[in-house]
Amino acid sequence: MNKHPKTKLTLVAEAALEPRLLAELRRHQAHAWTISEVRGAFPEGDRDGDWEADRTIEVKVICDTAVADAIAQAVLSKYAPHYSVVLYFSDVTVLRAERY
Amino acid sequence: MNKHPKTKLTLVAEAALEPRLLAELRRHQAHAWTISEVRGAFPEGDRDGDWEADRTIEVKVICDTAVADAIAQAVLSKYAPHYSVVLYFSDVTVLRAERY
Amino acid sequence: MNKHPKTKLTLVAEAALEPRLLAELRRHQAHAWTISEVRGAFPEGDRDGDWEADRTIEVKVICDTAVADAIAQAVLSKYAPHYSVVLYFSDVTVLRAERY
Amino acid sequence: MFDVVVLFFALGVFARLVKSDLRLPEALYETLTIYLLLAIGLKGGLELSRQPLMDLLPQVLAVVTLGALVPLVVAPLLRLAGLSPVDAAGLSAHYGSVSVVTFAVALTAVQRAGLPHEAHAPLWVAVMEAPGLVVGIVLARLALKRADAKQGRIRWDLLAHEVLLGKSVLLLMGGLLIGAVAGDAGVAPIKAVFIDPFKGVLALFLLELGLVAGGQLGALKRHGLKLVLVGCSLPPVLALAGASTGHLLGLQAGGVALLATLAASASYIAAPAALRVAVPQANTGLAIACALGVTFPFNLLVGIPLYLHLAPHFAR
Amino acid sequence: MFDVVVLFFALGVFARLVKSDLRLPEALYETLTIYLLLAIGLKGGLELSRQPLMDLLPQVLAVVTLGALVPLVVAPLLRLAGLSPVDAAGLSAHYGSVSVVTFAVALTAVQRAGLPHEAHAPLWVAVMEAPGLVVGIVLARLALKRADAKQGRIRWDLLAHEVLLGKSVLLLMGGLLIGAVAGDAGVAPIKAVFIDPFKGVLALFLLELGLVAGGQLGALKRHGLKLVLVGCSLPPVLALAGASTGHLLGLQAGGVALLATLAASASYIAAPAALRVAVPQANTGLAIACALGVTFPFNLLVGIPLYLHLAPHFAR
Amino acid sequence: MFDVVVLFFALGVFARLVKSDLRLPEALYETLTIYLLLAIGLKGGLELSRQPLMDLLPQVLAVVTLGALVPLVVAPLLRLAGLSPVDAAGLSAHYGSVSVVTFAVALTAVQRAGLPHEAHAPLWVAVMEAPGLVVGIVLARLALKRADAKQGRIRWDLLAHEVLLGKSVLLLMGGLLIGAVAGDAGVAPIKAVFIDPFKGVLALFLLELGLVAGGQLGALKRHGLKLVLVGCSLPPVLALAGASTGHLLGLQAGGVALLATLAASASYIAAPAALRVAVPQANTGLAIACALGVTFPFNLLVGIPLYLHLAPHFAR
Ligand SMILES: Nc1ncnc2c1ncn2[C@@H]1O[C@H](COP(=O)(O)O)[C@@H](O)[C@H]1O
Ligand SMILES: Nc1ncnc2c1ncn2[C@@H]1O[C@H](COP(=O)(O)O)[C@@H](O)[C@H]1O
Ligand SMILES: Nc1ncnc2c1ncn2[C@@H]1O[C@H](COP(=O)(O)O)[C@@H](O)[C@H]1O
Ligand code: NA
Ligand code: NA
Ligand code: NA
Repeated sequence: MNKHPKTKLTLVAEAALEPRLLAELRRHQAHAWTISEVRGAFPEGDRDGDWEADRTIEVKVICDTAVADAIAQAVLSKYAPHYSVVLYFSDVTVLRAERY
Repeated sequence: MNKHPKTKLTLVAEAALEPRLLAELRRHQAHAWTISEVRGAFPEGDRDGDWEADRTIEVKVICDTAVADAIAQAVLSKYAPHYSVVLYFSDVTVLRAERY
Repeated sequence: MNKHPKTKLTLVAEAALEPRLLAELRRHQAHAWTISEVRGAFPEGDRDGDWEADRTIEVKVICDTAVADAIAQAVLSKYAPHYSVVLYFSDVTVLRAERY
Repeated sequence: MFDVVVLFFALGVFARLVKSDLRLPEALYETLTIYLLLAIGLKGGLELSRQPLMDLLPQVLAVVTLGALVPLVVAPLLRLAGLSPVDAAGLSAHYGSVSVVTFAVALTAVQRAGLPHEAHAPLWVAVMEAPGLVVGIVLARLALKRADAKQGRIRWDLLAHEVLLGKSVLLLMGGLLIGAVAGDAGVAPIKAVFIDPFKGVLALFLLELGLVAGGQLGALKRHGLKLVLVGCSLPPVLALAGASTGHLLGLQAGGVALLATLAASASYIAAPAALRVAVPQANTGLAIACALGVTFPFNLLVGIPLYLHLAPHFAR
Repeated sequence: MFDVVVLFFALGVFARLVKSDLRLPEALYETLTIYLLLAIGLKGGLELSRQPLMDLLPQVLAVVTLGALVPLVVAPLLRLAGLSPVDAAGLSAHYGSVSVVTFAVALTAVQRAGLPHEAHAPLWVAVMEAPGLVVGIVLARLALKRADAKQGRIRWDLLAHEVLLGKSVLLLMGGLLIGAVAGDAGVAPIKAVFIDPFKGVLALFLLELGLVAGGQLGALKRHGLKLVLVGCSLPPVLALAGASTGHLLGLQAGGVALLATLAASASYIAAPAALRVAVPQANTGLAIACALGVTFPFNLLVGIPLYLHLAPHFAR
Repeated sequence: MFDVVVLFFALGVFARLVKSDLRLPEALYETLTIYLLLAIGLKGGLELSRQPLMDLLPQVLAVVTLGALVPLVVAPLLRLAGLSPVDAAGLSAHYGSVSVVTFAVALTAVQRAGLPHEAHAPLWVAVMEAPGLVVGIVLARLALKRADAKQGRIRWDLLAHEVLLGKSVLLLMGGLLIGAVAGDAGVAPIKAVFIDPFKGVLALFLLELGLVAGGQLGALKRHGLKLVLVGCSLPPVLALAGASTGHLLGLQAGGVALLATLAASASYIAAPAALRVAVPQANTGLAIACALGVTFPFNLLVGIPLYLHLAPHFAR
């Protein structure tokens, strides 16, 4: 059983961003991901609506570190200024490296 | 792109604890978190009800290791004796360190 | 506060596999886990149905590395050939080692 | 012959026992709960609008007292049955409170049987939810104190908030008020949602409860026959207390049956939730198995028909 | 003129084709499913209570046989159309089973057209769900065995449990029994939920199915025109078999139309789920595209009107 | 006396203010939204089937123009009230669009009052949703351009798709078409779902909106009294514009009241969602607090009764 190191990039963002975040992933050749519906909280900033439709999603994508970095960079520059979005990296190991 | 090491603390607990866990986070100056609704299983212990209302939540908070430790310590001593609660730490890296 | 290293094994799979994955966990003496309902995407393969009932689940189990490896091995050989299933490992630290 | 809603309960139990994959989505279950509480409240409120509120005060005081006394009787009995002091007090809190669904089934049974009854009975449900629960919690805390002197203080403010402004009392009371303020004419346009489908919705709810109750078998096995005996013998005793209170209040036959049912029923939604907050040391698994797995079906199948049958003897 | 429920289906397909963000929450979809199964069962059960059960035995045997034979005919035809042995067998299992929603639409059409029919027809749905599905699965497993000798054994006990105690058979049968036991008087108080809104709920369900079917276009394109031809030509053939069986059983015109519809319809909920468990090698994506993306709309728009039109010629 | 649905709104606000744990499941909220849009559309569609479509063209043009002009008037007023250029434009987009629930409440009030009205009014809702929203967005983008020359281009194609094929317009228009095509006879069998329970469902929806509106108090406090003044003074002004348009079109009294309500109402579902996509710099928190936390209850409690009262003076 060969284990290969990969990076897991987690994006937590307002649900309105979903289509655009996924487009960003595809643009970086990351075609597989996992999305969960979550509830979020963040220190009171300039976005203060808490209307029901104001949903939050968490997107996880496992890929090479370089890809994760490039996605993070793009998301940070395009969306972080005006949207609620948080991102972080974790180290994981996978088995079938050819799949990621 | 500067990456900064942080700790992700994950709490899995019965939903009844939610308000008190969040209060604990705030008390330790952790004002941002992500909550998911999950389903759990644990080896049969002294809590054996499986009524629908018996929901489980997962709270993730990314913060400095010291803060994560302090929260874990408080949760463990206050709630672990009588409530269903599991906690673990993972290493993550973040980009905008000032936000955590 | 004593921290102990453990492995978190994450399985993302089509929901139809749930009972069999959980049976696999039990067979390896892993009696506690956390399940979330997620939405998934994967590069177009031989499974292309996107009917509503086609749900995806994420199972997380924290255990010793040897146990995680054994579960992964079993899942990979039994289910990966014909089912949608992805698995990866992460390092975590826990507090009450006797619980895992 | 059984009421048709009982058959839905049986279907749910059966589905669970044979390990069917039938599940009601959680959102449906929550929706049904909200609906039943509002609808029951509205029904009672319509009646409230027709009579002077002051006349109800003695009744309210009597049923509050009844609820508060229940745990004082039940907890010692449970100690005799071998439960630990904390578990006995915790379970007694469930019997001190009430089961709204059991009340709903009794209400439709009373209507079907054509028994005359106080139409403002939902008011009793609303005021009986909290008192017995609180007394049971106090008993449990006292038991803990005795065992371990350095117990933390109970946050009564949080608990009062949880119970009095919790979903069930709020929706029942809200429905009562809306019904009372709007009156028959005001409620007429929403009748097609809140009145006509009531019994059908109750049937769906019982299907769900059957699924949950069927899942309690494991817990019942673990706790032994004792729990089944407890869950079957408490209701008739408590019903007698309820019926006697009804007699003292001079209620009509249907009202006696309803009050007997309320006394005999055990809460399995609000009470476990409150106990988890206030007395986490009490075994809620055991309490739910007893309240929902035994007492609820007992009342459904045996209790309610019995209470209806005997009620006329206690009626004014 | 089309039935109004068909328009809801069209709206759903349109919404999906133009990539609207319209989605029905999953809990609503699950609720509608549970409702339809229970309601259809109840309707049939009311009728069952009125006639001697023994008289139905020949009908039950006949429709079970009909369902079981369907895959034996369909699988070879699908091989001719170029499908692999496993995929052909897998898809044949879908046609061997039935689509409850297609039946529901046919039922309201029969009632609207005023055709006399056997009111216990929901019983046929319940007993026809499993046999063809099982035969199709056996065919698929045989095909696998031929390709690869060291195939594991199929767990028939698990499969029987999955199908016979699965949600759909359980709710249909449960509804039938409840209806039969409770009778008209017993069901009356829940009529406002389970009978009157039936068609409106069906309309909502078809909106959802339209959304899903509209999403099958991609799969259809991938598999080519072949799949469309298959999905449109199988139903009339199977309907003929169904109508002939109806003729032999001496059914009324509406009953013939319903049995033809059942034979012509393909399962797209229970069958794919069972196949994933029993024969994961079969392409369920292809099967759903064909059953839900082609055959279902075909039956809705062309099939059911046709079967109703021709049914009188086969009727007793 | 208040309409009963207003009492449900009050109950929701109260529950939130006292921090009750009452929540409606998200799936229920989504289901209620889908239901209201479809039901309103169907009602209007039934009427459309009765009259020549061409006669409606002047009305459609007039209400589209009305909606498009609203932000041009509102944005400068909001600048005067001290909002930043982008926030003023963003909020004006909400007033340019409409609130479907406010319309629904006005519709039931008009019916209750027995005012004669154009039964195809739901058509106005559908065509008024987008124009003002788009104009408001253009204003906001212009404001941004002025502040920062290197602003990216707005993707009008995406925005048009989002608004015109978004859930609300699609369901309203879909309902209108289905109603128009099916006519009274076609809609009759689904009446028990889409027509009769309308007001009861509206009551549940208002309970939910009360919960959300009650949660806006924090935002209101943060933005100060200003926001309350704005949210209460805009509706009467806009209602006057709506009533005058109704007068010019020669509408009946009920129609005038409905058009006044539409002009006076502010979108709090579609508009915030579109703004997040098109102008994320605009403060949607502030906009929702104003539209849902102030203007919505204002219209419910004061506005609608007022518009109904004054409408006859503007009527044909
Ligand atoms: N430190 C954190 N730990 C965990 N989740 C976070 C943290 N900060 C933000 N989030 C999540 O990310 C979402 C967006 O955050 P923000 O960009 O701060 O609005 C929030 O709704 C939270 O769910
Ligand atoms: N080893 C584990 N791995 C993953 N999740 C766990 C594990 N142990 C417990 N959990 C989760 O934590 C919740 C509370 O656990 P407990 O405190 O053991 O009742 C359970 O319901 C599970 O969802
Ligand atoms: N690289 C990835 N990153 C995150 N999630 C993934 C990845 N690949 C697959 N998944 C998830 O695993 C599920 C099964 O994947 P597959 O076995 O490729 O069909 C998908 O539905 C996704 O939710
Ligand atoms: Na009681
Ligand atoms: Na068939
Ligand atoms: Na407006």
